[in-house]
Amino acid sequence: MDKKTAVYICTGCGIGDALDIDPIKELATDDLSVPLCKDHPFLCGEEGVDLIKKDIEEEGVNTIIICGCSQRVNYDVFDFGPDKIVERVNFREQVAWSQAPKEEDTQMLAEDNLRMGCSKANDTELPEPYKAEEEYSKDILVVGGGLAGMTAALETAKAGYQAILVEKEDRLGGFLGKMKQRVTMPYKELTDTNAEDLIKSVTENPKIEVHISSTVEKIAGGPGLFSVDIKSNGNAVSERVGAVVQATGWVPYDANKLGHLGYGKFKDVVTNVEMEEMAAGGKIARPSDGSDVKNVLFIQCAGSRDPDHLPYCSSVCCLVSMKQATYVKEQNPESVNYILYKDVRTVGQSEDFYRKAQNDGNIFIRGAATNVGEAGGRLFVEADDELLGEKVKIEDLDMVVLAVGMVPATRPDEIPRIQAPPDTEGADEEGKIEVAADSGFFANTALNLEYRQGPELPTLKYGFPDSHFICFPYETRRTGIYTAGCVRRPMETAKVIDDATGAAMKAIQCTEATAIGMAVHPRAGDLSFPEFNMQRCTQCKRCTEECPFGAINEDKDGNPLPNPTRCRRCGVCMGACPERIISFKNYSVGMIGRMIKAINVPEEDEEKPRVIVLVCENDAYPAVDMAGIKRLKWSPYVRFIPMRCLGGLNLVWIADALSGGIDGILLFGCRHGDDYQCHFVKGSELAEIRLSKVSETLDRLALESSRVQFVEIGITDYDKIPKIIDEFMETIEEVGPNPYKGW
Amino acid sequence: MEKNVNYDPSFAQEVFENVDAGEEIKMCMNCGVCAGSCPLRFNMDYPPRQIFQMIRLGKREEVLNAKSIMLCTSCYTCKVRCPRSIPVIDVMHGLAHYAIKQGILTRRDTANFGREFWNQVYRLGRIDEKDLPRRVFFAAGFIEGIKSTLKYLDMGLKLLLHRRMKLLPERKIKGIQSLRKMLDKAEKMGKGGAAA
Amino acid sequence: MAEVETTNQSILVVGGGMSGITAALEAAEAGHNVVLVEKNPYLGGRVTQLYQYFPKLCPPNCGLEINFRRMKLNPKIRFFTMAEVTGISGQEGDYDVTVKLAPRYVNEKCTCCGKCAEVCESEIDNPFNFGMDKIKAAYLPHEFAFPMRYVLDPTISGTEEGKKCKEACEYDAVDLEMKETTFDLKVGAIVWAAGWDPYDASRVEYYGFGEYKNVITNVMMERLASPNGPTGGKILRPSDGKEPKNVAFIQCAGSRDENHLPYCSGICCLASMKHSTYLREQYPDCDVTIFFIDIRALDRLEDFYTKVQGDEKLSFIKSKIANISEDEETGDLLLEGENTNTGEQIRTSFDLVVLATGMVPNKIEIEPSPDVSYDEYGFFAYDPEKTGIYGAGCVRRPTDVASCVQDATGAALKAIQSIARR
Amino acid sequence: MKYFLYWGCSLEGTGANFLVSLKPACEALAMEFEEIEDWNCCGASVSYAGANDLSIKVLNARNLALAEAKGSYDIVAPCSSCYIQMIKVNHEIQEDPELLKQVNECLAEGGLSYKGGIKVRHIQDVLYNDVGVDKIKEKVIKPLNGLKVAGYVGCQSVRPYGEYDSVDKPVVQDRLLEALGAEAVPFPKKIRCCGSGIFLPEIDYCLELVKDILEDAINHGAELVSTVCPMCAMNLEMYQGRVNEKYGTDFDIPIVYLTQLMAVAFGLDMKKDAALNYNIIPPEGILQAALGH
Repeated sequence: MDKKTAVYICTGCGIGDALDIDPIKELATDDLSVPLCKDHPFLCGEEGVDLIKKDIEEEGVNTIIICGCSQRVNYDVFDFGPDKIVERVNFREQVAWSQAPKEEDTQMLAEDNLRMGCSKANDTELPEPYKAEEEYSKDILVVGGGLAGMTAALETAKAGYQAILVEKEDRLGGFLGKMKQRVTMPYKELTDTNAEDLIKSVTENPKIEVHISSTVEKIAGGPGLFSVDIKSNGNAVSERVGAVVQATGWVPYDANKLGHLGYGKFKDVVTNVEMEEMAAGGKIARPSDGSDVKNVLFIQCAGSRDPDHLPYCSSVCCLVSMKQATYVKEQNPESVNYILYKDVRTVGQSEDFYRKAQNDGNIFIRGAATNVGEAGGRLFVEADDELLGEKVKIEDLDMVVLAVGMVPATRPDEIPRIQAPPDTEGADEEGKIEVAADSGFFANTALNLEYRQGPELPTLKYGFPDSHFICFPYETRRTGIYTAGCVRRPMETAKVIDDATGAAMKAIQCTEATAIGMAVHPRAGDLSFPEFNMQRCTQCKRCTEECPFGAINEDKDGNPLPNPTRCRRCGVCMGACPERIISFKNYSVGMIGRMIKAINVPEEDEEKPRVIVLVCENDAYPAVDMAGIKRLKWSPYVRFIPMRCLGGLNLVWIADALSGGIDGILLFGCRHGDDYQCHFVKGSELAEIRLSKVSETLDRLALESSRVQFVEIGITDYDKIPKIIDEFMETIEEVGPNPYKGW
Repeated sequence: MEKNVNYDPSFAQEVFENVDAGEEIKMCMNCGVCAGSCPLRFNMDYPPRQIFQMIRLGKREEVLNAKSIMLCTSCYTCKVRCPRSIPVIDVMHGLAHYAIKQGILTRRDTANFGREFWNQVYRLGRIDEKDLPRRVFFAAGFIEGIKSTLKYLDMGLKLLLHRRMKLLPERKIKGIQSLRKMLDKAEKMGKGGAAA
Repeated sequence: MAEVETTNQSILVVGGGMSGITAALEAAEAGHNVVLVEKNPYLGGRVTQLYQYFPKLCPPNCGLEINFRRMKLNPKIRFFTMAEVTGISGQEGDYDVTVKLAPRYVNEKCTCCGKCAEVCESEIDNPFNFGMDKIKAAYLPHEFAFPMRYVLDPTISGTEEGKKCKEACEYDAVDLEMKETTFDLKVGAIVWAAGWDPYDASRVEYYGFGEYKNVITNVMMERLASPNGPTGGKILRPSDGKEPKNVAFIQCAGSRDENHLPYCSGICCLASMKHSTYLREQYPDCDVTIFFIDIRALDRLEDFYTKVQGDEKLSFIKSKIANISEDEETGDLLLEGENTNTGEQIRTSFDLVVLATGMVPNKIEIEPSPDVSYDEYGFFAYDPEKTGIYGAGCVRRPTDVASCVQDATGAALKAIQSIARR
Repeated sequence: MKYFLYWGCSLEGTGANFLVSLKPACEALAMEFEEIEDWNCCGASVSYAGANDLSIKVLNARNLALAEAKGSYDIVAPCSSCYIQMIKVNHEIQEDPELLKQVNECLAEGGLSYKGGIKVRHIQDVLYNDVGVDKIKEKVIKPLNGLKVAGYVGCQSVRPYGEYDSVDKPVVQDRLLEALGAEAVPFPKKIRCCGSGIFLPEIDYCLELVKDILEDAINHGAELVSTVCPMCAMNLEMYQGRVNEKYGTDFDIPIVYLTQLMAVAFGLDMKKDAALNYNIIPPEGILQAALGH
């Protein structure tokens, strides 16, 4: 587009008091050759906005640079339509509110901010949404036909969308179908599972296509464009879907590993799953001889909350044992049930069912089983009774039920090993290495994604392919694929239903956004996407390896094959690329590089160091804003450059900045590690990894490594910002000015 | 090695069937607020919730011989605070009654006092405050009775002087005969009546 | 301000906390028109008052910020703050809703420059900090407030003070003539995400909340630990501003209690563990004791429990504390109860006591009430027969933020289905 | 305002000053009482040791039945032990039809029956809620002039249902004391049990309770302790000597009934109406000083 640029300087909110506006205007019109530059005391007011609108109409202005408040505010006021480029230059929070007024350094800071803004506006193009050649599908594939899967399919259909449900067994239902009864809202009595009704409503729904005895052989493509191969009893079908819900459920923890609790040794020691199946089958009887059951002991947390088995809590087992104790009582009112527990975990309204179980006369013993044995054909259990401080023995037991936990269906029995590239550290004789849980090669087969980064969803600790986000629980690391139900965390049936409904919502939403070229979370609505200048590609594979979402495939020669609908628009690929061939219309290596170069670097003898801070715009940038709002003060020598994600950091900027005389570089990114907060999962971690490789550059330039530092900043760390900056400035002062100034 | 204590549900069943409010203990979740609320908690051998747990375990002798079940001052704090609405006080009273019925006199004075108290109610329909302590003191034997009487003589005299002790002879209520019939019936119908 | 056009294809979301924001965004990002109504002057609800989330110990504002950005970018959402729904009539696919807007006395011209607060001398109890400090009667609710706009407290609207604020504003943003207004909406479905209130701790009288200064609640603890809280993020005793050295947490303070809230609020165990990390980070010598009935750290949150158990200055004692009394001179608190693991009686002094109080759901308090089912505790009950109005988040069950988001996402789909059915 | 009055056994003996003062003080407030004819003991204290629960319920049900047969007035029970016994039985009967049936089966042996239609009230309840603080203030002609009184509520008078006052932090007695012109001193042990019914057999344990209560009241500035329960009055007053012996303390603080203070403040006769001469630790001096004589 032919740009007609105008700069508008707001002098309100103390900006006019802090800065000399005329020199800035001169800078814009003379040095930066912006044809139009105006100031206004209250730009976000009606009159100010009208001034801009008038210029748009009368002068044909289409690129608007606003020097004033942060881009985080007045976003709606300064929205002039999708065909206008608006660039916000921060004169308020980061200048007028955090710097001494009318000082030369403050003035220089504002001028640099304007220079960067103009440079950026100059490089910005209006993004055009990605439009695939094929037709987008809004159908939803649901993998797994248990309660979660059936619910997801049904809720999808109820919203008017088409669902395809794939179940590997020969009937729908999953564990729900194997249950006798459920314990659910309002947790007063047991309720029927209604599994048959649910199965019927799923199979009879015209908007749901059910494939039983089927597996997903292949999923290729991306959101809106997934092509799915389903194998059913030897037949293959291909479907086109827009998004995927994985609801492959769970398996019980392997009780064979619980020999110390008598499993495998005594026939009458069973798991809660076996107990449920027995109950659903009609009668609970002693497996050893089929005789009637009177006394039953339930061992809670059998293998759960145990570092040697499942360290986590499966959250449903307390209720399940109480439910099964109810079955036993119903079958024989004279029976006595013992429940040996660590903590009774009946959260929310389900506490009512705990009360019911107590009222029914079940005996709860807080403590751990120390021995399970047999005497005279009946079982006994010895335990430490914590509440009596005694060792107790419960005899004459007909059955012992082990309340085993849930293992996500994704979790492999053994950590898979794959062929590593030659000379990989830690590889075995065959050249194989263990796969990390967050790799796409870790999880058990369910989706068979044709993705360069592996066929399955990356998982977290314990093999759950869950999100690590509290605020965004459905996000997996594969765009358009959402998990639901117990595969992502252990949950009771009531929650499974809610969870599956939510996952269906996300899947539907993904198809809708994709169809109009918009990104999904976390840059929902973003129309830009990365474009690859393939002529200069060196097949280094960094982009295909580093994309946190596995968006980029590879051809056999190692050329990247981008899938724009899988892209979350973080720019990690852009940062990874040593050849700088990946660019967005409004975000590129060149753009940021030129912004850095736009900064005016004073001569060494002026003793005015220059430091750039590359700031993650999700958390760190708002924190800097907050520091300004709090009127905290910091050095006037720093220049902030917001980034979509620090994972977009390209080392060329560091090299260019330092060789251009910039004295130091700070990176403000999110916390990474186990409790990472990066919205793009790996971004800030990648930035730090890349930074570790910068020493080469620094060595080449004979510069001190302390000139470049990475700092983790949370959004509420605003009070720490002045100190971080001050300390860095001290470091810079210690190492002295960059010798490359003026080159 | 420490010996295991065997769970025996029969005592719990005995309590449910024979002790007033006995079944209420099923709801206990061992929070301990009852003991923490009790004015005489430092004098108990077992906190109430532990008594309940011992009932579940089947420790019949320990429970019925526990001092705790005889120490209730009837302040109701445990009852008003119990998160499971267990009338702890009623259970303790029920256990005390049941234990005494079984001939267990862990707190002899209290047992005597209770028995004499009730005897007087049954006899007169009311309590005669001057007569009751005398009967209680002497229930422990003649010498003990004299000693106790002397110990409290000063207080008795003071009360007398301040017109707070009536010297009139015992007086039955008019409907004493019918009251006794009612109580006889209640004794038969109610729980906790079964003697050993 | 209230010129908002909606149709029976629109969705109304009531409550601008995490659940409401989520429901609104998820529906809007799938292409539906949404109106969001919030009674506070800012969005974000109770989450804005938290210092950190468990188990990641990350700042809630991080998630809010991104949600607000989603909202800023999405023209399909209209939101109103200081707004309450006062009437709902009609049925699924065709609701008439009345919304009441309370006067903010500050209009959209506000640039957040803060001049009004500078000249304002009156102070009010800071509602954001549960009254633990004062703020000017012309105030920004908190730094991250969205929308970022000041509020004038009604107590000064008709006073000289109010006039002073008006005169100080260079942008004509103070409007003392603002009145309460109402407007009507037509919507096809409603998501009720009005959240919860903390159970009134003073009702558990034997803990002396409200009487003993150093007995605080878990929600107050969040404010004390927050950098934008009344103490600038330093956890100090309310009675004398001293650093606490020995802190007790009382779990189930009014929860799992038939005299108060018979249900378990599900989050309080983890919240107290989280609070202990706040304390232990600030005060390496501080002792912390958590008194509990059962520790309820579901699913992978168990890891957090395991992690905090590694702190030797933190102890867990299974006991429901039965009584608190105050040493009137020192402000220290004597806790009494039974350690149910040992049978021993507890009589221990602490210098700060935190009551882990539970959640009370905010039902639809509108006359005549629309046809909605509740359970006996006032939570929305699932009733497949009653469609059109859906609960989301803590109005359905007491739960943590992640589950609220999960639930609200589902509620958004339910609302979309209501519209799709028409 | 007419009520059935059920004063119980103690008020005829050790608690006589309660009953003597109650009648004139309440009559001054236009309250009218009718004795439940031929009432019987409520079965408080340790009667549970001698009788099962149903027997004690029947005992109370008889009184309720006698009252019900005579009219529909509320029963006022000034003695806290009588009150709690009666209100508890009444509640349980009303909530549990099966229990009502059982109780009636027993009552029938003596030709009585109870429908469950009577309300049981504490004297503090009717004074506070039916008469009201304002009306009491009107009647005060000799205000207690800031006399520091520890309103010892004891435990049973507000329990177990907390019908008219908090079970943990009660205020009604304090408000009534204030209406009389006294200053109600706050003291945390105001609802701590004094040992009540098992005082005599467990005197070693219970003396400590008395000591703690008195100490707390005095430490908070009390010159006088008021109560509404004959057990409390008896235990706190009569055993001060024993406490002093055991703990080396020197307690000598008068324990008076709320109704005695009412009679004084209403300007009634100190002896005949307020029954101050019944008190073993004489309160007259302190009261005279407060009244300014």
